[in-house]
Amino acid sequence: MEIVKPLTQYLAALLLAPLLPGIINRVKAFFAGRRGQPVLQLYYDLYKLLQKAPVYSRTTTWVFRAGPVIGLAAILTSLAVLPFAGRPSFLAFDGDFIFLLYLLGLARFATVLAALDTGSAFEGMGASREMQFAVFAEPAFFLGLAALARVTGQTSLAGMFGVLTGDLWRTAAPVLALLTASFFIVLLAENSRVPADDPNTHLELTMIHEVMVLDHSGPELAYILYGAALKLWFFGALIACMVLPRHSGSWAGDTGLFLLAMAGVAAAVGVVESVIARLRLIKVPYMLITAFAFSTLALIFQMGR
Amino acid sequence: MLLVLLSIILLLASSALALFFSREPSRAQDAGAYGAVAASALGLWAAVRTLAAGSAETLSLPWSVPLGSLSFCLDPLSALFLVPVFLLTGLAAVYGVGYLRSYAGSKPLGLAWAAFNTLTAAMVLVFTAANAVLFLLGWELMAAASFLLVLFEHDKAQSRKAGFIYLAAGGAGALLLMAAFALLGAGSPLLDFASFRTPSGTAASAIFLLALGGFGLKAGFIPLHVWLPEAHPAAPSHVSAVMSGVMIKTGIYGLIRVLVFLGPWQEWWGWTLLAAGCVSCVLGALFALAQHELKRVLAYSSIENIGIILAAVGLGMVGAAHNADRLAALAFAGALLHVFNHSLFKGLLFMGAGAVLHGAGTAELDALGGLAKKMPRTALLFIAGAASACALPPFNGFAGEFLVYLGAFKGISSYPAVALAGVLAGLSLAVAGALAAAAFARAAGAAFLGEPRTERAAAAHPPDGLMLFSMYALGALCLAVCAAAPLLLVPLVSAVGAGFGGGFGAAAALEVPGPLVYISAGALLLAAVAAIAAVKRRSMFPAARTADVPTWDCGYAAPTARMQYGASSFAQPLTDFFQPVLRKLGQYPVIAEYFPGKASFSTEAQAVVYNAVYAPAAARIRDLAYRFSWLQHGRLQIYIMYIVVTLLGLLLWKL
Amino acid sequence: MIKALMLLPLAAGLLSFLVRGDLARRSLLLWTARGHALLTALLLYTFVSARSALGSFPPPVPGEWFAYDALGLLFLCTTSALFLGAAHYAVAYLASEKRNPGEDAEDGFIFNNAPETVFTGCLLLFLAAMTAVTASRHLGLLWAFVEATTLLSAPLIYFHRHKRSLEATWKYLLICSVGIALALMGNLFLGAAGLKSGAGLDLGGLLAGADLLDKPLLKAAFLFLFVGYGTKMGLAPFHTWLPDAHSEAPAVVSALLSGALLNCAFLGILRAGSVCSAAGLADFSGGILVLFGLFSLVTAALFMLGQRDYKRLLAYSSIEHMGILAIGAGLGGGAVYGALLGAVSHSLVKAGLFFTSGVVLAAEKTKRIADVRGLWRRAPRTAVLWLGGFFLITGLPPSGIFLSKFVILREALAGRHYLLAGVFLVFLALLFAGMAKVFISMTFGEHEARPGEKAFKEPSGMLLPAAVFFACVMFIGLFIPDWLHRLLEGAALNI
Amino acid sequence: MHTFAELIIVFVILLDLALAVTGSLSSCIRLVAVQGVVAGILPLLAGSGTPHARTAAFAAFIILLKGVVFPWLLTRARDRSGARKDVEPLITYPASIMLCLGAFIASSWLGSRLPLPETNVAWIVPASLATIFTGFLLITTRSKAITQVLGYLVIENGIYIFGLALFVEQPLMVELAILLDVFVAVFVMGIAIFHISREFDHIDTAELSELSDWRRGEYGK
Repeated sequence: MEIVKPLTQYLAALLLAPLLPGIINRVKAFFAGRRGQPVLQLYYDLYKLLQKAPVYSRTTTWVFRAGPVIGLAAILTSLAVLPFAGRPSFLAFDGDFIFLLYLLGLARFATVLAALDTGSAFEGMGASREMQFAVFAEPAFFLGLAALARVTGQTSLAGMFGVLTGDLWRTAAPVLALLTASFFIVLLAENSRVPADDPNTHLELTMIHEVMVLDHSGPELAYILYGAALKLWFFGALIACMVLPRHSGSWAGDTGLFLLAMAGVAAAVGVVESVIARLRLIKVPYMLITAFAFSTLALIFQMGR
Repeated sequence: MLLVLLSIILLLASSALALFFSREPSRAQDAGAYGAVAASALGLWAAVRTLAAGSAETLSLPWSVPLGSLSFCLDPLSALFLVPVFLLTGLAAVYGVGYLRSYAGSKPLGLAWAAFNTLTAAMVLVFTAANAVLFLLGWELMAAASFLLVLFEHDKAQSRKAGFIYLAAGGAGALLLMAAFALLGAGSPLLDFASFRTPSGTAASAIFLLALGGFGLKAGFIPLHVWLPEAHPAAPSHVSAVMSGVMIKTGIYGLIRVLVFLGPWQEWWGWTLLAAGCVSCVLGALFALAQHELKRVLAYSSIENIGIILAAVGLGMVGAAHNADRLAALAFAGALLHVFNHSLFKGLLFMGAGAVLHGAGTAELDALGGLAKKMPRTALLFIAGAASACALPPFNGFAGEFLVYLGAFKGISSYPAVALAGVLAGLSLAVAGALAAAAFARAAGAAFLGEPRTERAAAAHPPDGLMLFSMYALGALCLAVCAAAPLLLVPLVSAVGAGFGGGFGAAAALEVPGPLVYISAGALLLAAVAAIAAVKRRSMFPAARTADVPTWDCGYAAPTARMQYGASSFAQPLTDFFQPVLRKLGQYPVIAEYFPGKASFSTEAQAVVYNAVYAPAAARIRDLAYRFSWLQHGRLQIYIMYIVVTLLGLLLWKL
Repeated sequence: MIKALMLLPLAAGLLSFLVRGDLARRSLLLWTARGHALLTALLLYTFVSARSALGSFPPPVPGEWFAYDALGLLFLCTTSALFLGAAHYAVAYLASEKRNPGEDAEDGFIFNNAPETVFTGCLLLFLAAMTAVTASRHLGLLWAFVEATTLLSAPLIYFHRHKRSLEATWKYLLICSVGIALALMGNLFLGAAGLKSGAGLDLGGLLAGADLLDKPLLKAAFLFLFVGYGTKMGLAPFHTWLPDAHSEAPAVVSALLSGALLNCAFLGILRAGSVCSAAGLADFSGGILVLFGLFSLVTAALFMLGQRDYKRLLAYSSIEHMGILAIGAGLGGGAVYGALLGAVSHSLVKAGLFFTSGVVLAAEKTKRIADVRGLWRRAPRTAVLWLGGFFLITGLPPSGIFLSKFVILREALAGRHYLLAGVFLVFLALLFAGMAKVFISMTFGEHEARPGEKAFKEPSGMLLPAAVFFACVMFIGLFIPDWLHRLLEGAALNI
Repeated sequence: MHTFAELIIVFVILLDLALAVTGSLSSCIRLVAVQGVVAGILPLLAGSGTPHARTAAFAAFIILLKGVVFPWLLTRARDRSGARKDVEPLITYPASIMLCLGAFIASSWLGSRLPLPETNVAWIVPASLATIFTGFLLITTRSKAITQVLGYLVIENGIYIFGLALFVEQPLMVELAILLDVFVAVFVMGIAIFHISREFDHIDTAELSELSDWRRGEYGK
């Protein structure tokens, strides 16, 4: 029986993840005064793309085709490790967040190589920027996790979120708040949201993530879009677990609350996207350094306590 | 033990044979390669057996040189270092046969093989010697043999410079080691490792610093790394693989050995190692990102990995100083595992770079591109190696780093001092990892992907079967180590016990199994998911329509290969950001007219530490020497005056 | 046997002035060297077998003027072996020298060579004098023979009748003579110190009655002897003649100067030092040796960095090694063994290097380091020896010099001379780097052919002695034969 | 007798001073010869009682060598080399005297530190050392090769003053060997001077400074 719940959680994540972009879009549309796309738009898109035959340029090789597959596989694996509603997933172990961090790295590596394989100046540009921002985002994320580990005294995600209760928020609120802020900034950067990136722009020169996948089409593009949604889910889940310490003892209750929180996170992203303008490219590292500073501060506070 | 000695003898004999056949390149190749492979097989068997048994074998015979004895010791620590030596040299020898074939006639292949096999024999000697004189004999033989290999293409000024820096660094290091061993064996008639007694506090610190300097010069952590990025690109690629994969590990090995002789560790030693390791891994990765030559990228990546190993050892020592034995055990096990892993993937990467050099005639990143179409298997293997070097699962690089991270996180929730060490180590690893990912994506992308940027790259040819065989073997091992990580438990635990002390071995036996199982579970899961995703892609969704068209490129009408993002432009956002550290030299065109003509742009990654520290210091010393050159001015009268004045001074002073 | 050892080269030397015909004279040189080596081997054999019978080396008969103890024998063996190699080299050298006389590549100066008669004769007499130095038990005689070596080697240095070699000869002659004159004064002080005990200058007597020696006079004696023989040995700041003489003399003479003559002077200092030690002044004499040894090392290093002339570089390297030997001898204890091992190894390696330098000079017609490139291409076997010699001389194992340096360093550290050890290490490292630069730049790279240059045929006869010497030193670095070990041990006890 | 010996010692020291100020080359040669003869007489006076026949013969030999042979050799070398008549000092004569006096002071201090056992003549050590230092003065402050040989002889004289006064009992062979060396040394130096004068235009040793490691102007930039 114990395998059923984690499996259900996992499948729920896989199914619900494409909802998040829809929610964000609806929030943005609300702020812009438009009606906006359907919430399920991504599902339709994915279905449509999977039916299409892709086109490859003669420049590309197997690397181009392998990129989306590996990227998606890495994210899928990472979700198998990620706690759901503060409960351990079926592969939870000491230091599992390191594994997650590096799975994300693998996804990025595969995407970047696939982009470089097209031989296009634009895609190379996106790849370069992606790698640049990762250099700033990863330490911020890492330090945040370190602070979280110190606050909770745990070395696995499930352990951390298991300990992270309202009591802890009462005693270590500043630290946890800083960490949440830091993770949120990382979420924005890692998922190519405004103000780091603008997924909806039509000016390739200013894009990061979207420009890397310009040449992908058909099922590959579907893999990529789905992977992006899962990645958003991944980061959203972290933040949801942060801000939503478990109260009720029941699995269903927790799950419900968690899903609500996820929607909240997505809404928050939408709000941010609506009220903040996109940063100039050279300012993006500063934003990530801010996240790094938040994490560091949190760690210092925690060490000082 | 005897098998290992036999393999040394076999290696030396085949060296002699290769030298003997120096006029017939193909026979010299055979003599060298067969000898190396046979010796590897023998030695590997012995080393694996020792690791499995977990016990030490010793052999001691008298030796007529002062302070010396023919003492050998093969314990799990030695064996753990020997396994990659034998694996990599055996495979490198196979690779070398293919690689060197094109040099037959123009270069002395007999000498090259003799030096290669002597290098291997010397490394085996270093890892098994249990007497300081014997150890130093192996150490210097290793330096001399690899020096000759660095000068393989000595008609290039770059190679000669590399040879000089390498030799000078090796010489200085050996002198420091002589002093360290002399102090360690101050009380005993022979400098046998077994007879070393624990020195007192100050002496122990002095020995630690001497050993750090001496071994550090070989291991190549910053700022003692200056020879490494020069020498590795200069040597033939299979030799670079061996030098980078295993030779620099002799420094780590020696340091670990000496640490055990030093008795109770002082905390600041750990901090020193940690600091050196953190600086090396971050800067190594950063410098790698700025290099324009493939083998230089790999050389700096070796500095990064040595930094990771050193930081892990330092973290463990800080932990041990606070009685956090479990943390220390994890860190030490991680360090040793990374030693093993690095040799596999770095060997693979250098062989890949060698295949590029062999196929395209250059390893300048901005002159390459599109090789994945000409040599798809090399591209696959190189990218696998690159992923491994970035510690990406499911490749082996992840396994060692994971243990170190785990140790760091164990520390983070511990005493503040240990927590600080943990944060430093972990953060450095994270930053270095991100930078390394950028560096390797850039290197692999610029070399293998996109369109060829030059004629040479367009005309590249794939490596031959022998070269591919070695690379496949290493690539398979890279995957296998991560997937079958639990198999490494017994070797790791016994090596930690042998290398750092039984207490840590026991702690490792408790701490290490879990992570290894999860690493392998994670890797297998990932592989399974990826396989499913790939199969689904192929089976369920429409097949591709391959159009014979160029990349869309946002509709740009006439893209050329030169317009691709190259190595310089890829790294530019980061290298610009870190310009205060990198100090790359650049020439940028100034566009002043409305219709500018041709413009050129160049950047050059300089050897920052060498140019900022060593070269000025050398110039200073030379200047000083020239100032004193006045003393030998040629005037007889004044020469005799030296004698009188000295005599008079001595008489007045001493009487 | 001892008399035969000394008389053989003496007679042969005198005879060679009478012999007409170059070939006959050369074979005289060759066979005398072989005979001398054979006699030395016999002497060594009797000595070593006596040792195994007695358990220690037979002490020299008191009052004998010529007798061998282990120390003397060790230096005799070195000298004899060296001369054997030098004779073989010299024959090949003289044969090649005949063919192309009188051109100086550096400034177009035309010069002749000295008559071969003088050269061969002086070589043989030089050997006789050196043999006598190693055998002398009377310090006055020892002095006389050391001075004789100076006078006999001066014409050898002036073999090329060239103004630069003349300058070198003049400096050598005057500086060494003045220095040796001081050693004579030292001998007189030694005699004065022993007036009370009536010891005279006989080494056995001095050692036996060392307690009765007048201490201040003994100190003065040691200082004078040290400065005197130190001049000849090439310790800084008395070394000034050495680079000039070594660079301007023919390679074979440089080899003998560096390998044998410097050792003879070192022997003089060691004899004086042994008297001091016996009189309880070991700290005094040892301190001075260490001080000047270190100073020599430092000075040599300063001149080797950026040196322009490869023969001068080798000469400064000799100064460096003499400094190391002095440090070893001064430290006492186990370091003496190291110093003596170093003395033997250095002699062989340096001689081999000088031999090789002669071939390099013949191939490249220049002594300027900057003008020699790509030796590997032009003269591969020479290049191998040149590089091998560099490895050996800088103490890369396997090499006797490595063992010697290691032992000395260990004793310095064991004796808590940390400053000494520190300076020693720093300068050895600098020297290594400095020499590495030179040897790499000369050996490797592309050879640039000069206009009108012909392919160079490497003379095997001139390379073989160096190869054999290098092999010996490598062998010593790997395995010290029992007899050599016992000889070194016995010699260390003599000090 | 001892008074006489001491007078001779004083005479030797005066000769040192004279050498320090003499400008003419031939006077210098003569002064050195005189000093050699005086040094040769010393052993006859130093011993107690009537000198041994052997000592007498030995002294005669020394006097012959130093008083006759050496001056002859040196004069010949000077004539052959066509050197100018004066010694061409590198420092002024007053400076030479001051240095010479300084050497005397140092020598007498050293002499006081080195009391000889069984001395029959006072001032032996200081006089000997002073003469040695005077010899050095000649070598280091005069520019000609021939004055350097003269300086060498003065050093030798200083040593003899010490040696012969004390060790009349030494084995003859040793002394002969020593003497032979000195003789050959002077002889060889004479030959060298001859060659120098032939190769170079004159025997000023300033010419003899081509062999040098001085990297003038290559540093401090």
